[in-house]
Amino acid sequence: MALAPPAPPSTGTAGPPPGRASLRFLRALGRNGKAVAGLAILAIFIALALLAPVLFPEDPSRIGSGGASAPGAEHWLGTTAKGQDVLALTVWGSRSSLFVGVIAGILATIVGIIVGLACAYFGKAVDDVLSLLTNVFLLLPGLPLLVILAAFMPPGLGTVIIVLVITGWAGSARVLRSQALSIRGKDYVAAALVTGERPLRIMLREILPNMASIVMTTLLGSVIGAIGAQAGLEFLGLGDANTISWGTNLFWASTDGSLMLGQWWIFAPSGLAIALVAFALAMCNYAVDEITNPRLRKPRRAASANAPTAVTQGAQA
Amino acid sequence: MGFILRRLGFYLVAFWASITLNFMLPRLMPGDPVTRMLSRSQQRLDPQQVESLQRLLGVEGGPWWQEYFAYIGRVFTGDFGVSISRFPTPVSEVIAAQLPWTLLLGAVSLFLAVIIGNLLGILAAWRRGGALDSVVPPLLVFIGSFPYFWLAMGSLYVFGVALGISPLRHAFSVGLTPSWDLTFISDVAAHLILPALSIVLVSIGGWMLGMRNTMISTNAEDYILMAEAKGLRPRRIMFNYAARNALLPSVTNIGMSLGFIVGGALLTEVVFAYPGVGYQLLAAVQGLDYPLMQGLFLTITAAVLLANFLVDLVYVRLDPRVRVG
Amino acid sequence: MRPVLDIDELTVEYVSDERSVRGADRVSLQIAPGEILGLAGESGCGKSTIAHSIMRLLKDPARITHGSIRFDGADVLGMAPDELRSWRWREVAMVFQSAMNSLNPVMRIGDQLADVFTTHERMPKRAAAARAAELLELVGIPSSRIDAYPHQLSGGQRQRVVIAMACALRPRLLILDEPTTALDVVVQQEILAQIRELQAELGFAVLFITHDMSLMLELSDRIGVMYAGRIVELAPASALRREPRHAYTQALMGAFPPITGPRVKLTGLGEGVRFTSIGDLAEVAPGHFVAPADTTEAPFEKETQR
Amino acid sequence: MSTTTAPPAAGTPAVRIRGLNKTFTSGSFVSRTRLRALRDIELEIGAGEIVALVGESGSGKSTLARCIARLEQPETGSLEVFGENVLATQRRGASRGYRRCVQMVFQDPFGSLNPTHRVEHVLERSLCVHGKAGSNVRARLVELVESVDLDPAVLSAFPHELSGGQRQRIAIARVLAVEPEVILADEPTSMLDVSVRIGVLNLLAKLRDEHGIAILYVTHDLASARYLADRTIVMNAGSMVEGGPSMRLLDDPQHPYTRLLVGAVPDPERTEPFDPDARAELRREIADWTAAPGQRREVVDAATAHWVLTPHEHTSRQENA
Amino acid sequence: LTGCTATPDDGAAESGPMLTVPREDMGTFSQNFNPFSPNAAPMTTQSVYESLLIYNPAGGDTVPWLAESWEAADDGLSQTFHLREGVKWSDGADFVAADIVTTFELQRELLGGFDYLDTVKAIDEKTVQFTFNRKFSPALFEVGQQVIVPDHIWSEFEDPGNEENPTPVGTGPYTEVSNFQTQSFDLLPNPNYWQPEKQKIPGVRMLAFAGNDGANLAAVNGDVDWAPQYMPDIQSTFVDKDPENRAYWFPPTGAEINWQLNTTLDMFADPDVRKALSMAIDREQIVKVGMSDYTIPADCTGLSGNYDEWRDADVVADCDWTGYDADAAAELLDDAGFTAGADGQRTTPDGEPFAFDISVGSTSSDWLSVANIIAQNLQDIGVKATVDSPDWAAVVAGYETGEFETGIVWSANAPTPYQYYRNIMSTESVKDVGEQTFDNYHRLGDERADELLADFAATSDEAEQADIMSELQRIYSELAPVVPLFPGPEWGAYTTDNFVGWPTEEDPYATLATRAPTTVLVLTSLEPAE
Ligand SMILES: Nc1ncnc2c1ncn2[C@@H]1O[C@H](COP(=O)(O)OP(=O)(O)OP(=O)(O)O)[C@@H](O)[C@H]1O
Ligand SMILES: Nc1ncnc2c1ncn2[C@@H]1O[C@H](COP(=O)(O)OP(=O)(O)OP(=O)(O)O)[C@@H](O)[C@H]1O
Ligand SMILES: [Mg+2]
Ligand SMILES: [Mg+2]
Ligand code: NI
Repeated sequence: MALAPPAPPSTGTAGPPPGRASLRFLRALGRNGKAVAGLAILAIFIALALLAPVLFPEDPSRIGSGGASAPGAEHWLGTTAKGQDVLALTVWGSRSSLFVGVIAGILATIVGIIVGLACAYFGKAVDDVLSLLTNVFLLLPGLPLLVILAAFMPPGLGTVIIVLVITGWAGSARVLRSQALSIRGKDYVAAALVTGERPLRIMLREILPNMASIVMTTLLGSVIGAIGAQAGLEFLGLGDANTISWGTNLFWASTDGSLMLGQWWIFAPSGLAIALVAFALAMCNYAVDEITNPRLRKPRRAASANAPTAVTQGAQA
Repeated sequence: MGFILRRLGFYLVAFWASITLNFMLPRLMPGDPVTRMLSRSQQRLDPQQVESLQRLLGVEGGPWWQEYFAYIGRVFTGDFGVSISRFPTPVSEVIAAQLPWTLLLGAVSLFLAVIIGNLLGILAAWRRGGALDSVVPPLLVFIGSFPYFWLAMGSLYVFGVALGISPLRHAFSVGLTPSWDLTFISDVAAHLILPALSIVLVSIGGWMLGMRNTMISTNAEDYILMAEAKGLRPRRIMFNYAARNALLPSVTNIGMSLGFIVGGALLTEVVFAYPGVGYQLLAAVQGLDYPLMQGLFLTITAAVLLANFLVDLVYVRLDPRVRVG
Repeated sequence: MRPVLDIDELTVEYVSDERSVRGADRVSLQIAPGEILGLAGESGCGKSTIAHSIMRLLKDPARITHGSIRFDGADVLGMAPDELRSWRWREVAMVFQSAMNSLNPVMRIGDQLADVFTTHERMPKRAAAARAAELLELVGIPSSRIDAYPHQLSGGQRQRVVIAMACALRPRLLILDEPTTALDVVVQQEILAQIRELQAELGFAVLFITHDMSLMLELSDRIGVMYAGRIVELAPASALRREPRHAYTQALMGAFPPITGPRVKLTGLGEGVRFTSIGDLAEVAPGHFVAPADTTEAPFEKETQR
Repeated sequence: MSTTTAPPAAGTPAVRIRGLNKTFTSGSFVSRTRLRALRDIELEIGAGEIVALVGESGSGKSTLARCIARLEQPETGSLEVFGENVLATQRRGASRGYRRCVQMVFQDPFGSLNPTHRVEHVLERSLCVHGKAGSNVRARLVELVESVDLDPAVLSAFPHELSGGQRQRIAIARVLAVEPEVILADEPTSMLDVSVRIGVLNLLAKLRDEHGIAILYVTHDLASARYLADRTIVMNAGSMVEGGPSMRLLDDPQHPYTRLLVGAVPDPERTEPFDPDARAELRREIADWTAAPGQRREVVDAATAHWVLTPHEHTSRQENA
Repeated sequence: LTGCTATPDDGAAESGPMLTVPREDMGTFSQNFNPFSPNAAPMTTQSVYESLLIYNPAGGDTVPWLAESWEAADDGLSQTFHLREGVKWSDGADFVAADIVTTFELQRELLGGFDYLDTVKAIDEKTVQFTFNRKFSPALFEVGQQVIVPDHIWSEFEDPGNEENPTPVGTGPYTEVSNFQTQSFDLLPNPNYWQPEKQKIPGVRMLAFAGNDGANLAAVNGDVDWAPQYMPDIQSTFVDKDPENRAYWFPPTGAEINWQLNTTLDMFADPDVRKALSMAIDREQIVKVGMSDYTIPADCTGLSGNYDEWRDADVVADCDWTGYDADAAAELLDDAGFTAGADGQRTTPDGEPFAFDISVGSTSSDWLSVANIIAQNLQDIGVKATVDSPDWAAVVAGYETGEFETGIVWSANAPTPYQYYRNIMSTESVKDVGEQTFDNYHRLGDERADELLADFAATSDEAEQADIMSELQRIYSELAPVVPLFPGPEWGAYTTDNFVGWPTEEDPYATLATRAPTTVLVLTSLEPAE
């Protein structure tokens, strides 16, 4: 399974032409503490995922003989009840979790983009139908639907991804639609129409690039959602128990009663890994928010919202 | 009124869509409830027995469209049939026994998360860059990044097992009979703390940040500046001018997050052995109990839709702009 | 007579990581009681910056780095927050650039009007409401609309509500920051007439900000023309109209075709023309101050753009 | 469209509109509100003529311009461009030929240029879409920006690096790239800095004078209409109420609404104070006149081309030439 | 946070705590005490309704219960039960033969089965006679272990199949439903019980749990007296917390768990291949790691601990294909033509890679581990097995139609091995692929076995039956129709904090199961601790 690292923002579907704008965006990202922290954590996990076969060449799920052992020199994070190395499981787990999360997130976002653009561009009946559908999917309780869907499809990553996309696209679509709608109303879209551009070109080259940052945030959001939902499904035993992922690690930890046995080292790492990745993505998200909306940035000094204008000391002549 | 009618129309369509979806989903599932039941209890029956069991449970049916109309008819009469996995208890009875607990858990955790989260968001936005604004959001985001069930299990073992200060299971102590007296209510409250807390902890960060961000945008609005220029007291500006407006997106989000809360409750209920529709749904899915599954899913959907409708009503009260359309 | 407002060498900077922008640069001006001072200039020249700094309403990246603001002798920049709060609106009130957005959309206008009285005069709610109704009548809105929400009023009505609010405490200085840009000429004229009427009645001084020279000439006693944070010319309205001295003022005057008389070709300001290193004002005629300026013809040059 | 490739026949107006109506419906099926944005619009724009459309906010000026640009679909009426009734011949949206013939300049120069594209890309697209790129695109681009008095250096800039006036010139250049016969300019100067407005107006005048382009100039600034336009038409509540040569119309307004507008224009020369009673009287009159819209009546004689929409009592029916 | 732990405190306080029993697979209860319902509330057929006799697989003995004695007719075509005197229903009515007649009528109408049964006749108040349409010796236990419902109540029900029977009337020791909540309910003593001296506990309290986790937690925490569910590392999680009082006993008397190979596929047609695969798997590891060392490896008879007295020691001693010997397995495969290529992967004689799926339901996590170990073991000898774990329904659907390669499956568990061997080896139970079957999923039949099974059914002579069974075991051992893995353990743990008198390995009067016919034996043996 090849694990594609998440595309850097500038080369994503929505990046503006490689010009100063995207460069500036990247530079701003580099200066933003949240983004740096988030990207660093992500980089570590992606590196681990890619390097898993090098770091732990043996099949991590291989069932050994000895029972659980606590963290020690040989097994840094201990072993499971089946004698598997927890660190290896966690590192290998990142492959499937990140893969599913990223792919499902990307697919959900793509669906969201298509729906959003179609709603915005065609308007009228198309918009009515699609936004009704979006709202219906938004209102349907997600996890129950997920549970039902996951139960009737054959197990495997494909199913998990499809199910996550089915339940996850609506959230992206809603946000993207409203954004696309506001861009659709912009004069430059009308100008492109008057110029005689074709609909597809208008959608992809005029509207979409201006949604770059919101596409980014929904993408990150969908990835977070997908990773969490995958973990939930697998924890309930509705995933594919044969893949190694953080969700299945937790499933096994719980069926083997590791918490009851006080074997926290089996239970904790995968949960922490999920949290760290989600946290890192959320941080990136806030960074993107802050870059596109400077008001959200941390002010240089703490101030209440209606403090009077600061007067520099000794300003008065 | 137009707004409300429009929303009502939308909810009706949404409800129809969900009951139709609901009708289709179980029919796509492989296997039948009887073999599922046998595989769960690891029994072997002879074919004739399997057949009679299927007949008893009423598993066979006619053409789908006949079933569909019969089904729609039954939905509107509130008759969801008889549960298979809980045979012969009617689905409505199963749901009626479970729903209040989920509602309690969902409502309490939603209420707490919304109130606390929004309050924190308001305060953080009001003092930009202060301690509350710099430390709490990342912390809450971090906590919120944990899977629901992970936090739930962790807190169950820490507070319930290791420290022994909280109940381990169920909505109230065994042996108590539900009543409105103080012992029972305090017992229920004690049992509610951990499950609700795990949901609140996970969701509160989102509320806080959402509120903070809208509040910050709101703070830049001209009417806030105007209020300041008017020399109003900060507290009044903060609550009556800024928060009142910033709250509006939150209100719409409450509706949207209901489905999420129900989902979260599902996992939480399993971990805490808390009675509720979430757990029941999982069991119904695993037991291929179509009628129960449909009934539950419908109930959940209907509840979410209804709650959204209520949220809309509240929204109309809060935002005068939508009143006349 | 002592001026109500005396601004001296006011400098406001917007501090950011890369560089600081001077929103107002050593601006000095006085407003006499009952006088209407116009402040003209194009977008971004710092008109609002000055208006906001008078009331100390500027937000975070903004700093007042130099100068002083005195209101009737009191040092505005030295006021403590509480002092400032009770001073605002009672002495100086302001009508913001767009009235559409300066009313709280979820509060009844009556309550927003009454807020002023309950806060500054500690009036009980009911009395405040009665005063609010009176104020509405004052600006020609039936007092029955007191329970209306802002969105239920037309743009002109909203602007009137704001003006009524500004006059509520009979302040001594009223700042009007482009009070009519978003409005139709017809409504604009009515609003300005209203303001003039109120001013005649209440006698407050006005700082009137706009970029519409015709409007400014019609309304103001004295006019200051701003460019890039500086005042380039300050003169009585009639003098300015007759004889604009600064090149920029001339360009501004030439940008408004007249509604009467023969059609003559106007030129306005050439594209890309910038004035740099604007000097301090010098009196060229009694009460007529002009800044010496270099005109730099700077057609498009990427790096110089903001 | 044939008419755009062949030189327009002498005497054929560039745009002729007859009985155009446009109604907006908003809200969903439960609570529907209808708004008549345009009522029985009759309008002609001759080749090489600038017609100004004035009126207060919401009177339907932009809607009319957008209908001509085929961004909105009117319900009834005919829209002839050089004699071809395009509403009938191109039902499903405008053809490229039509686009080449009729172009539009928008109000907001910040909004009408896509922030993600460089200026050269914007202009190039206009050329390419209409097959005007030719062999030397670069030279054509330089020529274009120079024709709107800009330095060719702007070509490699992004819109946000330009000032409002520069942006509006780019928007005009993009329109010129297509070599249109008709330009619809929807308040092209209202968002510009005061000092550069006049420059854009002068540019429009130049287009008319040098290229013979017909221009519909939408504005609410009567003074600029008077400055720029050959003819001015006043709109109120979706109807055209008065029209005629700009100078004549503004010097001698007939319709009470026009009088209201003209009287409200800020003018330092004005001596008489604002009179609310006179204003109220005017409003009453407007209400009377619009309540029963009658017919167009010439003000002096057919030669002056100054007409006014009189209330119902007036029966004489005359078309403006 | 006080008073919130579930301490057994309630109305029954004056007579001491109740026997608290968790039910790990029902998150909630519904008040349904209909024994014909497949989802009746727990203890319906254990504590409320009773059967004529009880077979105890742990001790191998049969306990007369509602019937005092019984005898088969010489021709083997009928069986007569003499009912116990003095038995009363909990409402005070007498227990009579008509109750049995009605019960069987209902049973056959609602749930089917008993196809060998001709008539059920009340000879008199206290005697019932069952007549059969063919000789069928296992009938005694099947008929005898059917729980009996009262005629005077059930004949009144309009729709017995859909009856929820919320306040059941039974002959059992604890029949009075009290304080019914969805999360728990109590069963209080039957006031008219026929052995009042054995009702020593104040009542039975059932707790609902959504899964093992919660139930285990309750057991570990000491909130329940009896823990009849799987518990990981029970010694350290449960027993070590209070070694004085806590104990567990997991007798291997459950159904045999087999790894079945679809014998209609060419690659599994050869018994040697099946044996080779069997030898390649390390049952010790499977039992130790996969099953937490809670059971024992299977032997070549495929019989679970339930059938210990039928087991033929000679057969066990004679064969070797259930012992772990990878080399021998490899050799056998080589001989059968499944040779290894250069990469170490074996191919079938046709040259196809020797690779297949192991199906197992996703919810059975322990079996998933077992399947994973099998796959690993096979990998060592160059056989590629992939674990496929969809939902159980999908797995079983594949089994039923014969569209599977291999899979883990449970087997029949009855008082005699008759059903077990019949399901595994009779030709009669073999169906074509595509045709649905509920037994013999692996689709292998042997005519010798058919004959033996028929003979077994026809005789009630125990010595003769034993001989027949030995012969069947021999055939089984020769054919290896399935790969037996291990007998399912009967989970059970308890604490003597509140009650004593539990069955143990030394005193196996019953197993510790709470859902078995023997459960009532435990309920009538327990007494409060001092
Ligand atoms: N928050 C801010 N951060 C940085 N620079 C700012 C900020 N607010 C204003 N400025 C800069 O200060 C200068 C003056 O702005 P100001 O709002 O006073 O202009 P103005 O004359 O009121 O313009 P307008 O006519 O558009 O209202 C502008 O160049 C602007 O870019
Ligand atoms: N897409 C639309 N949907 C519904 N109503 C619309 C739409 N576009 C315009 N209108 C309405 O049609 C009327 C005419 O609008 P239009 O934009 O043509 O006015 P205008 O004369 O251009 O005004 P302005 O001077 O403010 O630009 C207005 O009342 C407006 O609210
Ligand atoms: Mg301003
Ligand atoms: Mg317009
Ligand atoms: Ni043409």
